[in-house]
Amino acid sequence: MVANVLLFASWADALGPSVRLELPEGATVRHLLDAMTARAVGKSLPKPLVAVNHKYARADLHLRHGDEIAIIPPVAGG
Amino acid sequence: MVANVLLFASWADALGPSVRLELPEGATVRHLLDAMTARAVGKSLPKPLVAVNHKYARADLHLRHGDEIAIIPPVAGG
Amino acid sequence: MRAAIVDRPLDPASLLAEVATPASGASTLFVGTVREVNEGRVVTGIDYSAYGPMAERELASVVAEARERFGTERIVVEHRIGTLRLGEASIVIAVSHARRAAAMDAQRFVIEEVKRRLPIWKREHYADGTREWVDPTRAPHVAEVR
Amino acid sequence: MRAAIVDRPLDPASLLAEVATPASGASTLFVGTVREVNEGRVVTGIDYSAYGPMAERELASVVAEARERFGTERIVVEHRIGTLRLGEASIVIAVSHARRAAAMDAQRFVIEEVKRRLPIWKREHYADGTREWVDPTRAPHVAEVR
Repeated sequence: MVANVLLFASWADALGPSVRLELPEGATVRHLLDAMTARAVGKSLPKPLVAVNHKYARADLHLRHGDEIAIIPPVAGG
Repeated sequence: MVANVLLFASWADALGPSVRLELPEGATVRHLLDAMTARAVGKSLPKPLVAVNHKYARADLHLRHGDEIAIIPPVAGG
Repeated sequence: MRAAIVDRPLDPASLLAEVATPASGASTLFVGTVREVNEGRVVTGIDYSAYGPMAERELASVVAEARERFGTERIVVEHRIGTLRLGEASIVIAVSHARRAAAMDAQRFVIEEVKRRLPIWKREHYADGTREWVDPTRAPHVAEVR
Repeated sequence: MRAAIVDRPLDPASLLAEVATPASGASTLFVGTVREVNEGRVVTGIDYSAYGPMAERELASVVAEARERFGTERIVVEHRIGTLRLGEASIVIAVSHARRAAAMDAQRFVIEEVKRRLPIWKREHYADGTREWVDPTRAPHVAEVR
């Protein structure tokens, strides 16, 4: 499957506002994180969480076609 | 010594804004409270604290001529 | 740092402005108001009365203790006395601090100490025309049936 | 109950007015502001950016959880995004409740959950012309020397 992944803050500065990733069918959030970490090699970006359809997602969640996927660097609201 | 004791709230409603008490020389706050309680017999007033010179006073404090003495019913500020 | 007992309406926004500074990360405001129902009785207004000089002294002490304990000068408290209508503010506490936790801790410290120590009394006016001095040391249900 | 992410200046007094009701015994206001010094560096301004739809959703969840937990509908939160100057408010939380302890507990719950969960990021502008995304997960002193 092709995932269009939204990026924010330091991750967006380093890699742009979104990236397209080719992932195997049945890929999990953990697979996505591994692929994104590979893209970020050498950029010293902070470890992120992943949101799927506007919710924080566990590492074992299976991604589906059409999911809205986002990389969430450490948040600093308030 | 003669003590002029200031009263507030329910105590003032029952006994007026102040009362004069004759106390033995060397009387303590406890003596004062006993004398005031005697005055309040039958009026079902709440148990008060005593302030001397604008500070809450312990029962064993000795009263002196010229002290500003007040009966402090349960407070309800805020 | 400022603490006052006043006999005019309180203005929360002006107290908030008074404590705010570019060094603050957080400001908090606490507003105590006259509540329409207290322990099941319909309240129409409140008289607050104070032992003035002692109330001023205790309030100044509370604020000074909060400054020592939480490390900020930016604390302003006004307590109103006199006759208040429903919904009117009886106390406003404004605090600002570099750190939010300290601002919130100081706010709570000040209101709890005010309730515990200030020689201020309130007489509630009820819808049935009666008035009664509020005594927080009485158990609520005992108070009802007395 | 209302929660919003907005890109205009916040007005704390209007949020306080929005939650106040004659049923309240206490109202609290929390105002988070841009601080002039953070971890020893002089800050001149902040850009806040959000993952908009998720931030709105999380903020609404935080407010709904506070309502359940503390038993009041009277909670309003606005978080500002965009470029803020020194001393400007980034977040305002207003709560009112019959009981003061619950109002203060709800206030603290909301700000702590906002800090923990909202997908909002801030980039500080420093006096030396540099800018940096704030990462609360980094130890302060490590951040300084990196």
